Amino acid sequence: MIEYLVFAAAFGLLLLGLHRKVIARVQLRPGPPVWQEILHALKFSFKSTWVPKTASATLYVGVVLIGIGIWSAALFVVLAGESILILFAIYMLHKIVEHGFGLSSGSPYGKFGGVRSVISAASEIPLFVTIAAIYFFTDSLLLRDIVAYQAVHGPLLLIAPPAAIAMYIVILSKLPYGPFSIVESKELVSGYKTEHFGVWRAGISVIDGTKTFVLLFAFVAIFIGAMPFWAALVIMTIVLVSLSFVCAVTPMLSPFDSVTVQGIVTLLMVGYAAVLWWVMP
Amino acid sequence: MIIPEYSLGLLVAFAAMGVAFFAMMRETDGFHRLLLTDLIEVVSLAFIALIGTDLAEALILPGLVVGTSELIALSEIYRIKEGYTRPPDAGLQIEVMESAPGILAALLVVYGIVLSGFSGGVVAGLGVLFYLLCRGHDERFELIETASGYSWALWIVAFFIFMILPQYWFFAVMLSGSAILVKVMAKMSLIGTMRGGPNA
Amino acid sequence: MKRTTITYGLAASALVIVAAWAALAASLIPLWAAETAMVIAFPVLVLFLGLWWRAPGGEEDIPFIGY
Amino acid sequence: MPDIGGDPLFVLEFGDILHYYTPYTITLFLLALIFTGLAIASRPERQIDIAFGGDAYYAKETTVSEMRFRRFMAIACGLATLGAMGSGDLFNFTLFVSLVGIANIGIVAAVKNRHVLDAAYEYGIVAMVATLPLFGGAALVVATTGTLAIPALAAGGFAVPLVAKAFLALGVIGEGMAPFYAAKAEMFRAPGAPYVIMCSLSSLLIFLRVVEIVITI
Repeated sequence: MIEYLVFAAAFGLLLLGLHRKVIARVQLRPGPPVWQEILHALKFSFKSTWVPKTASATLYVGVVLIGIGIWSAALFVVLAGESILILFAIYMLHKIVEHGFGLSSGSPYGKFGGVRSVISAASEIPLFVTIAAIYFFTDSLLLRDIVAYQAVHGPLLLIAPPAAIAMYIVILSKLPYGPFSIVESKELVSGYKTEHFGVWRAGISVIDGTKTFVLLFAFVAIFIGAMPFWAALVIMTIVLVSLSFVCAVTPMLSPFDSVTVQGIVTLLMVGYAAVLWWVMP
Repeated sequence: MIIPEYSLGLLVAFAAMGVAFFAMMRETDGFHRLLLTDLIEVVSLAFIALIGTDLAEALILPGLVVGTSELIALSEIYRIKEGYTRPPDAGLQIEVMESAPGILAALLVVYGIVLSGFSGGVVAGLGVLFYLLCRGHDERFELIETASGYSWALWIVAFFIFMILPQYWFFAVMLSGSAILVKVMAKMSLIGTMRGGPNA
Repeated sequence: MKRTTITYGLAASALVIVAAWAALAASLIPLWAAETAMVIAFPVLVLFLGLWWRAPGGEEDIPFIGY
Repeated sequence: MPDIGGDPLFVLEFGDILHYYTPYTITLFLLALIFTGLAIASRPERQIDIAFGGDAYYAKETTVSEMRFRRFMAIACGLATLGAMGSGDLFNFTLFVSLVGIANIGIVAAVKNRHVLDAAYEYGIVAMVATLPLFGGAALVVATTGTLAIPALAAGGFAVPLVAKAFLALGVIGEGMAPFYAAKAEMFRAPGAPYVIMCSLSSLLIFLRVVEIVITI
């Protein structure tokens, strides 16, 4: 139980470190060591910590707890093979947590980061179309049923590739340094994270680590199916490296372009779901 | 379940919806848009009414309440945003409105109490409304709302008596009848006090 | 927060986690109960652990408003 | 029983009107509960704003009466959201959703700032117009199938017209427009993070719930 949580957070942070390393190497820089993000989390956890004078203290601290809590819950949901609707609900609620991070401090940078996280709601809509597309094939949204379906019919990656691409883009939009990571772009200092320092920032690191692990693990489970745990870790790493390549070679889009691109993806996915609805018995 | 006329009515409702949305799209003035939303509300009630059963009746009431409260909230926002704070002038100068209110209101209230229950509340409320409308009164929302709230609680208590102590049904009937009388009366009389006075 | 409060909070959350883990291992409680306990206690543990070994706190200040 | 959000854990029946919770809706319910608690417990933050054309900055204050009203509205919004998460009756769900819409208007409209009020007004009109597809969708469902109970509809045997589903989804999107108005940033120019968050949380939750309902029925 607790070992899963600690492992997920640590492995997720390791993946994020690898992400930075790959981006750096693609861009011909040496890059930080792979375990840099874990070191970051530890470093932040023993820095001196307080709550800013203007902040809404309860909310300021509460969102950190909620953030860690929801992703721990998401990890258990994925491990237990429960409904993927829950997982995606948590994914969308992460937006509210980001929003809370941004607004609770009173800092203008945090506020704009939070507002941007809300307007990037466009990135969540492909998710629902993905769910609908999966539902057309499997007739169930329980993860264990989806895995069982794939054991019979082969991986969904080959059966419904557009859905896989849509979820790939969804994961991409949550990774740092990517084309869609407008919530923490540099003109906003650190976006919604700006005013959460010290221990609170260490909490954010745990959130990010667990989130990365859960999303990639869910991607593997939903689109490739059951496999030994080590194999899942290997495939997750491969998926992450491919995402890092995308992040390394694309510029960060402006907020409106980001929303437009995600909107176009949504439209394509709606078209795909409509075709499925037409074709499927 | 589907009555033959249903599809015809549905067609009309959809047409009305089209007209309403088209009007909403064309209109740019804030105030007129507010008025048009009421048109849309009515169409949504028509959709429910088309069901044409007792259920429809039960469903329309909450729909109507929600629509009305949204309308009131929005008009309040509009009033504040446009800065309309001046209380309206004294109403119509009609002789009857000076002399009659007392006796008419008393008659209506007494008759309403005799009727009791929901319809009695409406009649008595009409009397109070008429009185307040003619004689004028400060907005005392909180006072009236408190009375209405307590009577609502009594109404609920009466329901619990029905369920738990059915042998006292007569007491419960009287209690709920008078409580709903007071509640409906209070709610209706609110309309009579709405003239932008100090809202305490 | 006072040092003792933090110590108590840390101890309490660690205790909850250990208890849930042990009770699950002994199959005294169902899986979902243990998971719920973890989900509640783990975030508290993370924050209190940080607060417990952090450097001394500073004065509260107004947020960063620009370079 | 719909099994899309997991097996139902708890069913509360009042005749044919019922409340039920699946793992999915209970997750949403708990989150709404937590954030409602936060809205009750936390005080509004003081937003820092930079005075235009200089180095000066100031912190916006929220007056006590404004805070009280907005907190009340945020709690009302939270309660309506809680109701919408657990309701197993389509019409109750639509009522809770429109209640969320009203409460959202209230949360932002208490800020006496021209820009914020303008945004709140526009949002209010959208929310009001959205009650048409919302109630219309529920009415179409009951007219074609004769029941409003979601589990009964999910059990199958009814042909719920596609237009009714589309109406329901459209209505909820309209009521939950608040986050999209964030693009204008006027609504978020209002300080008071715990309450503003209730706005976007409730919109998101009703949206998540209607997706489940539309797939299920």
